[in-house]
Amino acid sequence: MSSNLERSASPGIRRLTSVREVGPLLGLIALCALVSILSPVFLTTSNLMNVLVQAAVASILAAGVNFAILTGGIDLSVGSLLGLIGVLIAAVFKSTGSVFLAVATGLVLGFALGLLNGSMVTVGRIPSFIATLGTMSIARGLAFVFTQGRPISSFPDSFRALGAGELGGIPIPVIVVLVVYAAAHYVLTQTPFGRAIYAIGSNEEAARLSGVNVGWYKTAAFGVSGLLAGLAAIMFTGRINSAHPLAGQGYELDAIAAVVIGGTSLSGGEGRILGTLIGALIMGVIRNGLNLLMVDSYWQQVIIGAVIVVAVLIDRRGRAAEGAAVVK
Amino acid sequence: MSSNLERSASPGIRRLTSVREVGPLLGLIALCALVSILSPVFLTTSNLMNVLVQAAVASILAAGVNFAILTGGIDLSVGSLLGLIGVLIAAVFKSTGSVFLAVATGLVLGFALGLLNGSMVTVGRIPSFIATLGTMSIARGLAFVFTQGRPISSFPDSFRALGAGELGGIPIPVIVVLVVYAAAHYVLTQTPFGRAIYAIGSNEEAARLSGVNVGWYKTAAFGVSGLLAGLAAIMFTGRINSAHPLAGQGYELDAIAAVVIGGTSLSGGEGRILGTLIGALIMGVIRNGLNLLMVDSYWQQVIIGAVIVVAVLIDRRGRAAEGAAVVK
Amino acid sequence: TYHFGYVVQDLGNQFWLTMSHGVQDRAAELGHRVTVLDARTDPNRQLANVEDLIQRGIDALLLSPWDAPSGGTATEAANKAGIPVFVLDIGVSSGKYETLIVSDNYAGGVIAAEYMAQLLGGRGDVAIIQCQLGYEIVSLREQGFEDRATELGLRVVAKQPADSQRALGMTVMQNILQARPNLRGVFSCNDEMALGAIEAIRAAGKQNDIVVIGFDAIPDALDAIEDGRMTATVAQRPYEIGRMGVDAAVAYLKGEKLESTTYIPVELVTKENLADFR
Amino acid sequence: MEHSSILLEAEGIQKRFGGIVALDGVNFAVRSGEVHGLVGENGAGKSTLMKILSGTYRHDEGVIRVRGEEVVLGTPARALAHGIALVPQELDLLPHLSVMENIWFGRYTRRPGWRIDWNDLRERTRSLLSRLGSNVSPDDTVAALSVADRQMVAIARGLSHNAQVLLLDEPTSTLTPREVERLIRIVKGLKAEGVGVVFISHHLPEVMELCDRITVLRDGRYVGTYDRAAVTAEDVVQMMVGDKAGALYVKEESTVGEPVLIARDISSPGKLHSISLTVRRGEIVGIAGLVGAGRSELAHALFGNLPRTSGSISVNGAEVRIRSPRDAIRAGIALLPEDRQHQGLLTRMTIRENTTLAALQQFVRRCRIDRRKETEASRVQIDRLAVKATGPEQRVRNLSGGNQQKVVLGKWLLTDPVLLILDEPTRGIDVGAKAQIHRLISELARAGMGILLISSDLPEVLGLSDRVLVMYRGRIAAEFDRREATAEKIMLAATGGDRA
Ligand SMILES: Nc1ncnc2c1ncn2[C@@H]1O[C@H](COP(=O)(O)OP(=O)(O)OP(=O)(O)O)[C@@H](O)[C@H]1O
Ligand SMILES: Nc1ncnc2c1ncn2[C@@H]1O[C@H](COP(=O)(O)OP(=O)(O)OP(=O)(O)O)[C@@H](O)[C@H]1O
Ligand SMILES: [Mg+2]
Ligand SMILES: [Mg+2]
Repeated sequence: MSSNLERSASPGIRRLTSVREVGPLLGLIALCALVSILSPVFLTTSNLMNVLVQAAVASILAAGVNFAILTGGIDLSVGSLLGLIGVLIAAVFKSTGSVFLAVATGLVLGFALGLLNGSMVTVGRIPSFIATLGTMSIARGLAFVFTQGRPISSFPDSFRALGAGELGGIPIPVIVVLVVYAAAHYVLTQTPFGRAIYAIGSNEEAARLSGVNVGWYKTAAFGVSGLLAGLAAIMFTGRINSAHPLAGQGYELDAIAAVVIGGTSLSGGEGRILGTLIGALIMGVIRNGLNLLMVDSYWQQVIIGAVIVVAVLIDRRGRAAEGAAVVK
Repeated sequence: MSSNLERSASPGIRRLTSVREVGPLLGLIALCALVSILSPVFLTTSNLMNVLVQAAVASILAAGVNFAILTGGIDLSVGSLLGLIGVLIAAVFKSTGSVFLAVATGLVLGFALGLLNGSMVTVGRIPSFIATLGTMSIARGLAFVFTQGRPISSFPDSFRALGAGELGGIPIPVIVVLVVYAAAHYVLTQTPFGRAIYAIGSNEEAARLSGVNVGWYKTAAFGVSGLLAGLAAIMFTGRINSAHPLAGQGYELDAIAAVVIGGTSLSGGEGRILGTLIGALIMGVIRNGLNLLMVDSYWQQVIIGAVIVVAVLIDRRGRAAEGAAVVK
Repeated sequence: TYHFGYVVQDLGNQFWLTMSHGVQDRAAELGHRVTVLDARTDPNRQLANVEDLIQRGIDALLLSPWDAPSGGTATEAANKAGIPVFVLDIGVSSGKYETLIVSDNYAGGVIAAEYMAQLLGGRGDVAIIQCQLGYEIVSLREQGFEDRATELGLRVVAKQPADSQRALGMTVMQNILQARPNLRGVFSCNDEMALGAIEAIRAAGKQNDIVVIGFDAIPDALDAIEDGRMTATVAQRPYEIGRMGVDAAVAYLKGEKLESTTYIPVELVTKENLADFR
Repeated sequence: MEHSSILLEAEGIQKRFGGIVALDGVNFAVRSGEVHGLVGENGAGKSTLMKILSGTYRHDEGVIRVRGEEVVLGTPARALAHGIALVPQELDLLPHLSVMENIWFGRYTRRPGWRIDWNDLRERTRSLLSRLGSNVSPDDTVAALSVADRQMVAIARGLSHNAQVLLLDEPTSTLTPREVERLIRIVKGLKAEGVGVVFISHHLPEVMELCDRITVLRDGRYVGTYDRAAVTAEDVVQMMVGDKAGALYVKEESTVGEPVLIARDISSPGKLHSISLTVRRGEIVGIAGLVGAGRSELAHALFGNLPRTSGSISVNGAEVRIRSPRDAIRAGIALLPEDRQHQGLLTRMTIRENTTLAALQQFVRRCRIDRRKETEASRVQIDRLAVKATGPEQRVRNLSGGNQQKVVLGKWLLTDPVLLILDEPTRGIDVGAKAQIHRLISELARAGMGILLISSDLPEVLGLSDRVLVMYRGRIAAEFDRREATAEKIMLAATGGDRA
């Protein structure tokens, strides 16, 4: 039986059922069960939609960061990019009144800044941790310089659609998340670009020697991270109805936590994008649940930290049990 | 000639002059020259002491983080540990009035929390990025829970000595930094513990198979990081004369930047502690210089981000030119 | 002409930004120089900024401290260098300063509670959205509100912090709404969080059922009051405080005597008196 | 010979690494339809030449011609475009990716929408692997394969390019005789198709059997190229080592004493089944077997690096609890692992730091490492093992493969173990050095050390061992005394043939 299955499906699809994804998924389900027992409100449709919308921006950022992490890098700049791009598209919209132009600016700018991160890593040979740490500081500073610290606010619904709109009763941010994840899954499992990303994370030198343009693909992976930060900025600004230079502060750590909780290895080459979505939802459900349970915000911080650690602990344990190999 | 030299000088001393350390050192000198041309105030003794004292807390944190990074890990928790330990020692002092007890608590607690980080990494097999990210959130939350958000303030000079005292005209924080770096240099270059740290960072599996007690030493490296965070908390609280649960927020990133600017590889096994000190001083001089030059705060952030990137860029370039590995 | 240094706790915050504009504008009007340095919510950087300004050489230090104790340490550093200190808001708990200029925050909470009780007819469930915990000054607002609201018969059923941020204000509000469907009013300790909260309330379709009162009277909040999304806010006068700081410093340097503390009254901003605050 | 049959030609190649001259004026040519042997001592420059010809490295001087046209290779992609493919010595696979992706990486069959056609890849991989006689599945993850299987994947990848020139850098060093035979058959097939194959091996009989011409390098210099028929193995060795003595080592008898190791009933689920063995003082016990028979697992189980479900281990007559390599080292056991890159070397550190790591306590006085003593000790090992290096402070990543192996061996000799387990000790070691190491092993035994020698090199096992154990599927299938052991008997037991 298994052999037949193997033959027909692509490796990406077949591996959907591996521990790597089931672990976080079980974790998410257990968490939801726990919260819904403690608070009957949790399982209402309106609250579940709430959770999804609340987690949308973080999910989009995490999807992008996952690309960078899969290549063996890291992207600390996405939160700041969100802040910078947010104020820039707000300004573009305020001065042109064109939603299209604002959205296009956000995406193009995000992609370009991501490529800049990537080039620092590939051309400049700067470790991505440092390159994106630098960008994090620079982008945040520029957002302040540009706005002189003042938020840009009040937009029409057309501009806010991606962050606050609905389509047939379903919040648009939720739809955006689904589309982005489906696309990312396709790219990562089915296309040469995706496979190159895994290969680079797995053994960069070997990938280079196979004739693959490592610099190009790696730069592009950071580009994707920036692009999705741009998308997140559009959604964030729409949702909050205001662009503040401080927007997105600290979001990079949430995104990275979601990626790792979702089973992606920080050393690259291993992990699946759907795990990342689950990781982002786990973070979202915890925050929502703690709020519903009226947990003191100080304790919330303690609990969230503990959950991050425990989630990864359980995942790593499960995986160690799956494929123990001493003699490599 | 070179052969004679090689034979006579100890490798530790000989390598002091390698590019790895000279690169950052030249950077620091160039930076100082630049700032002193732009602002005559810079080179006054009182201002230089200023810089050293201002950079003291970050230097101490960086020294600890360097231990964690050399093993191939990372420690994101030091800023939060500083915050938590700061309020705890303040409380201990307020309730006992004993400086000794407060200082001892800070050091012991820091060491213990560091060991906890280390155990999560070694026993729990959690990537250090995530383990310490969790601790970062937990420690910050606990600091708030403990104080209910209120700072603990006003201490006598005896308690403040490590952060604000003087000894024969020299600020005690500066003396503490020198002592800590001398000790760290000795430990890393002359003792089995130091050797084990480099070996683990270089190839953990090979080190384990050579009988190195990897779990123990790696845990201990995080212990050192925590211990120095405890020391930094004592200095910070003394300097500010107040312990606030938010103290030290974001300092982990400054510390990591200092370590990397100082030439330590984020993948572990390579780097020298004196480089870290230089890295911390570079960060301190930039901040001081920008203030003296009255650069707008927003632009300061932009410039600091750029300097981090450029410093590492130059260092990596220099090293690529040095090393025979032209090929890669 | 004088050279002033102004060390401010956080220019990422509208309130402090406005205050720094007051400082800069007034100094420019009078022909003095001023260097503004942002402590970015870090007391260590606040102290370093003060130290660097002392090195640079200034005639007077204007300080909006991060909190009172760390402000005290910074003040002491200036004292040691013989530089006079003028504290704008927050206050300092040690060291010698020439004058303190501060808003009456507790009174702000009280007038917000009174207005809400009036609108709700003296009963109903209300919630408080707190700023980042740990700032004593803003907790006075919350105390003033809670004390007075309870006296007047309102029930405070939820108190949650949203770290002074708009995005978190929205999330926190969503969750409070889930847990407390009968909520009638919200007092938010700053306008940013209040603006987040009204987005959540609108999304839940309850914009006509819930009274929202913020604090600070930032431009966005005034817009929201104008188009009816928000009920009221409490106006401080950061710009005035900034200007008065410069005036006080100049007066001191010219040898005049100063009051040790000046309380700047706060006012309730509603749709009726909105125009006065533009 | 007509000129047109020369596929690839290199002339006057020079390559420096910092101060080290790795290649100095080397000439080399590969003809269509030939197998060209490349031999030389460790560090002679063979791998460096291959890396230059495959575009991995850039040379400093000299010209490269493909079919008479001067070319600049520069990158592996460009070399492949010229029809040159390399199977490198240090395998560089993508551990987290599947076997088929490793083989076809970057050359996927596409379907509409930039999609990769997995079924096509799987089929092509299957046929390629079956040609090599490998039973690895296309969907297996490379990280889970044994070293030998990984070598097979690398060879398959080399073949997949359908290159006109195939460079094989020590392809057989990790293979067992049976797989070597199959590889040789394939190489002969390629040759018949007109492919030019370069074959590097330290195993001279292979080279003599397979190659049409042989090029010898010595210390980075070109010695000469010879027709197979014109030279004997002895000539080749002579040219490789120059005026140094190059005689093959013949084992001397040693007196066997008390048991140093008694292992009883060692089991590890799915890997080892109730294995018992004894090694005596002064005795060399060889372990033969096919790839995957579990020899490395046995070594790791004895060394405390593989969890056991049962069994006891006694060292020098006293039962010891061994649950980690540390325990094993303390009990006097040393293990030279088979995978030096991942399990042996601290690549970023110096020879000194590598050699003293396992015996560091010897150099510690009052919590401080005595560096002078360390330098002395590592210099002794460098001399004893004839490591080609600038000195104890050279970083091991800059050593040639064979010299790296010697550094790892030196590390274990410094611990002065009572039982030395050697897992493929001479893999990648040149003939001269091999004889030296064989002599060393024999001397160690005579000095009273017990030695467990795992090797896929049958002559090595036969030549050195006092006793030979043969493993088959995690069990000891047969045991032969030195006098009764023959290659045929061992192969029969190793393939399970004696059970049929
Ligand atoms: N990246 C490098 N940096 C510095 N020196 C190097 C590097 N690669 C190889 N060398 C040196 O070049 C010389 C030739 O090495 P090479 O690997 O080509 O030898 P080899 O003939 O393949 O040896 P072996 O049989 O041991 O594999 C050696 O002295 C080695 O130390
Ligand atoms: N890291 C690993 N993960 C999973 N299985 C492995 C791993 N390493 C080896 N194996 C499997 O374990 C079995 C034993 O392999 P091993 O290489 O240890 O055999 P061996 O007899 O030592 O052969 P060799 O001569 O290659 O050392 C094989 O079936 C192999 O595929
Ligand atoms: Mg070689
Ligand atoms: Mg093996």
